Amino acid sequence: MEEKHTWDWRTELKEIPVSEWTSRYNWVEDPCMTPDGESVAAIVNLDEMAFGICVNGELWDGEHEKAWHLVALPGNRIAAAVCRDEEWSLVVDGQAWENQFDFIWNLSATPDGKHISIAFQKDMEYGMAVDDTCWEESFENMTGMTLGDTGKTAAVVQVAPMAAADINAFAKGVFAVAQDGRFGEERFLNAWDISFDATCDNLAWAVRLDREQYSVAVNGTVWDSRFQQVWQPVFCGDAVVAPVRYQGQWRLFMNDEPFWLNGYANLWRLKPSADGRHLAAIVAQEFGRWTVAEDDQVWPVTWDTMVRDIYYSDDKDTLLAVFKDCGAWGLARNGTAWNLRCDKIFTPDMNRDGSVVAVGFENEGQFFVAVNDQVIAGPYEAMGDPVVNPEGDKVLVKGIKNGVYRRQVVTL
Amino acid sequence: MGEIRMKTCLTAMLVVLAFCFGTAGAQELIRMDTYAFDSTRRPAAVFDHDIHNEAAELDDCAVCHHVWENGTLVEDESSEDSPCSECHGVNPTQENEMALANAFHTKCRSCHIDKGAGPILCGQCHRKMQGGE
Amino acid sequence: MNAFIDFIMGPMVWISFLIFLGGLGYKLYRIIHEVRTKEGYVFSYLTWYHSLRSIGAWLIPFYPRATRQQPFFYGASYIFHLALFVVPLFLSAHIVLVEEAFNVSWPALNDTFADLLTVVIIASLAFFTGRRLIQPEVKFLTTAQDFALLFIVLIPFLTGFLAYHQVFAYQWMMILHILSGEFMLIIIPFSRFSHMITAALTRAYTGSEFGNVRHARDW
Amino acid sequence: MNPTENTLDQAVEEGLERLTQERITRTVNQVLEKETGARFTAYVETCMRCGLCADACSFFLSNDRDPNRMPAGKVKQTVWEMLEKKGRVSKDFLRRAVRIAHLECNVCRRCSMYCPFGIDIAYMMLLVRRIIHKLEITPLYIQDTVNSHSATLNQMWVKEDEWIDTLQWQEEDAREEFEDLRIPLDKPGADIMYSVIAPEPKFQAGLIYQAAVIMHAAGMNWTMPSRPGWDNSNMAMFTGDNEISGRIARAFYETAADLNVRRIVMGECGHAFRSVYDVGNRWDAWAMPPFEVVHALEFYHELLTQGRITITEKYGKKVTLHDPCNVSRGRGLHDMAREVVGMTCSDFVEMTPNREHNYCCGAGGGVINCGPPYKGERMVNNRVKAEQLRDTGAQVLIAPCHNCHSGLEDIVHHYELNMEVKFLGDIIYETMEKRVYTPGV
Repeated sequence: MEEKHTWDWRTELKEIPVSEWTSRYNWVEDPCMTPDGESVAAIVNLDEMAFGICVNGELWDGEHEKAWHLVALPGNRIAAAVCRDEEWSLVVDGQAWENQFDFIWNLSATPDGKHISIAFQKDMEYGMAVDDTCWEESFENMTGMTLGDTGKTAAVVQVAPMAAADINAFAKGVFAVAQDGRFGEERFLNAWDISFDATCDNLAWAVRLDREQYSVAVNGTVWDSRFQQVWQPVFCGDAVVAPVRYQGQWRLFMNDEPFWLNGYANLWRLKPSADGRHLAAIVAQEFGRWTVAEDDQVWPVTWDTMVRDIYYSDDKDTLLAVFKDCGAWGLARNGTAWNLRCDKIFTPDMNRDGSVVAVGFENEGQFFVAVNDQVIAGPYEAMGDPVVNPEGDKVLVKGIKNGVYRRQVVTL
Repeated sequence: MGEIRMKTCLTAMLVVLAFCFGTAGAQELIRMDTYAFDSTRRPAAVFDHDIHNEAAELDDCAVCHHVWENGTLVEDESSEDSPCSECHGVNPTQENEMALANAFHTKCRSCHIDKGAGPILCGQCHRKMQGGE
Repeated sequence: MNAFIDFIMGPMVWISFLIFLGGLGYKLYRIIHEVRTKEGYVFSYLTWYHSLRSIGAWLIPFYPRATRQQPFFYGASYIFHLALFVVPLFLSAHIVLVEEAFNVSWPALNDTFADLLTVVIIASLAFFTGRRLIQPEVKFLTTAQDFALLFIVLIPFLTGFLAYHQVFAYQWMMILHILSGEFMLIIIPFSRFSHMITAALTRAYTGSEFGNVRHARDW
Repeated sequence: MNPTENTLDQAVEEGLERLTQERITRTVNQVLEKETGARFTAYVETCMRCGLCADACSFFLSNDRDPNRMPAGKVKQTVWEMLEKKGRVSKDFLRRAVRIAHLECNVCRRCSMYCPFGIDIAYMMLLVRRIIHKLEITPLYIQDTVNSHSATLNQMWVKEDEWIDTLQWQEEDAREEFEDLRIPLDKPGADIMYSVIAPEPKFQAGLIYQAAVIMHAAGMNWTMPSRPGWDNSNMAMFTGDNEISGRIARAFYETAADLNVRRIVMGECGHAFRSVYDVGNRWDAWAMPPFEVVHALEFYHELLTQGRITITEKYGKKVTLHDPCNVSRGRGLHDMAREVVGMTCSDFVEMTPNREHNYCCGAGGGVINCGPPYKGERMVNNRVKAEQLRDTGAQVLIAPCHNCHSGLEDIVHHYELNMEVKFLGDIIYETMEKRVYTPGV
């Protein structure tokens, strides 16, 4: 996120009182904070069937019969789904889209925050809309909505009619993958887990061809190999890699050929490094023992519960894993676990080389921030994810303490 | 199909059972003296000293009535004038681990096995019927 | 004849025990090995505590509810299985043979009591056979193999009983007794008699799944 | 096409017609040889054909002790014969196998407690279902639910907007009782993710309403997911579609992980509990669920004992309690269930047998999900359950499980038992004090 440079890293503390909102409104819903910490927002109830969106104590224009899905987006914009006269629309920074729908959900934004997409239902037909532009065609049903980094969209759509409990129609394949609302000839029994490449020119997804055979489709062309099961394929440079269950084990295939040599009890959530040269995945080497594999090399530690997600630093030197062991969450960096154990752990952030890692966590209902395994802030009643500045010498902490929202820049 | 197999099985069982039925001979029997035992589990072994030795062509008393000293068999000495129980206790002792019953069993059976003649099954000596206690 | 009898009472006993123990040992090894390679998850749930808890519960007569619903069968079954081990192991005639061979011995059962237990075994076998012939749900499952298994157990005990009482052709009865006993030992690892070890394994796994995972009792 | 004694539904019959002997043999052998191991061999080789499992089975007991319907008898008619014939079984054999494995076994595992060796017969019936799945002869209605799972991750083709809309509608209705009541959607870092099965939004949205009222009154920090993964049911595990079953479980737990909750509370459903607690997770190599999964009745117990919910006046009608297999034998919650009933009802009568020894409702294990064509035979197969219910003389039958509920409703009507079937949540909702819990008050 290049725009971090432009944020205010000088002011040590900014405070916005939030508990007083509760005296102004009937009730205040869960607060959300923008990445740069400059805004804190909540859906508030004004009256019976009258909701507003309150940002930094100010109400956006307009009352809504319903409001939900309040999200702070990359690029520090705030959006919410709102409804008036049974018509739904999206408001972004107080500005409503022109399009109106019977329902909207699945709000997502590109990592640079420039594009926003939603799934919509209008007259019982389904489609996606990006930046207030709707797909031209809409469908009987739609799942697996995906937004690519450059603002292209794709989803699994139902393209043939199917009566209730019509298993014959289903068996023939009624699903296709639509990109920006357009779909090809291919029909699948099932299609899942769409991935775009970085430029959004190519698309890969997992398919089921019949009861037993799974494979990977790239731009609609199915690999020749057949598998017992497939998890989400991803682009790694120009190649498509996919975790597949093959001869009773999970293996990694690249471009229809075996790639990693090891077989695993499970293998999922592939993460290519930014330069596409390295590939990491969450793996279980044996049943019930979880760890991380990077280029088929397994970390020397295992955990009994799960690994939730893994993160590469921008320069790919650092690989983080959020894991759960013996019922408690923790964070590991390059195969070594922090001492921190907590009830909940949020999304970590790090500087370019990953030498400084900050993460928010919760213990017994109170929120804290830890940097490199040291607690630097807390307790808070509510918290947003901390952000490390590009230089790695400051951490932005966003939390609510004693009813006051505090945006704090902590110098390390 | 299963039924045919079942029938074969049942027939086999009957044949085996029929085979077990035989007749036993009847004769006056002379038995070993068991006074050294407080109680006996089985009928005393059938043993007629003279007939046995004649049949087995046994002239040397020491073959059975041996003498052991300090763990070695003493050659050319015999013990026919003392009872077996003098050395072999009913239960094994420190001086002599070979208990009385075991001594009889070992002595008789191993010889019968070696020579390939004479009874070696329990009931062939400890016969129940005719002249038993 | 003595050489033959000596063979079946000597080397053949060794061979039988070797096959019996070796066979069961191999079977156990094969099962554990196969579970390890193919069904590793089993070990994730197996615990000694829950395994022994379940096996223990099922060893206590009439403790599991199901056993109380079938008192006659389980009564016969408990005594039968107990006698099946106790009679051969603690029979004076067998101990005498061991003593003769190795000069080691252990207390023996009273012969009359052992005799009585043998009758119980034979009666239980008759009862089991009867169930197989008469009770519909058992009859439905029964094949010739099941009768064969009963017969294989019956013969050593029946011949032993007859030999002890020295009725009918004693020597042949004994030969049959020895051979059938050895046959039973030999066939254990290769037949469903191997439930003498596999039942502990299946019970242990079910006991562990019930106790360790599902927090429930399996009796 | 309506099923008769000799034919099953359209999906099974058409599927059978498509099959070749070669495919049958290959599939049977593939499953029995490649997908099983020593565990299966031990079960087959250890069974002494003693017939003691018979008394465990409500199908056997309900059909005048018909040996065809005893647990080992079902194994004999399916697995043993498949093994004996090395997979060369006929279509008629398979038709019978479908009936046995899908309609005459609730995979309730009661027989494991009657087998002296603890042989898991349900496991073998599920193997048969796996073969049936691979041969594409799974009964129609349950296959449709699996299709729905595969496409939408929920059991009833509930569309993504319908789900959210239903929650919002229930939230709105519940504000009649508590004006600031919320069903918080996608609240990251909430303590509890509340999850339900698809029939709730589809047919019984009132149950979500009740749950919201209970959560709100108890002052819980909770959330419900707006994205697929909200449905904790899993019909695929009952048809042997283990791949889809694993996919469902993964989506469920990753939803909880994304929401970063501490634990998952679920509605009163037994099979869903089994799927997330005991089955689906295993296919994903999670030995145990990665999140604590709390069944509703355990949750009610917690709320009542901690005083977060108070009962104004105990429920007065004579009640009895049905122990659902998947939370009694499947999780040992039967004593807790009695305590909850004790805290909320004044007149309770036990049915026998009970606790781990309960008879299945006859609907579970995917049996009721094979659909209306088989309701008639299901009623016949449920006779022993009906008799057990009748003997209690209760007016109200509490069943903390969806499957049980539907099955028991059918039994009550068919056998004219004149009972009301209720969830524990219904009783709590009816008897609780409608005020928000504040600590220390």
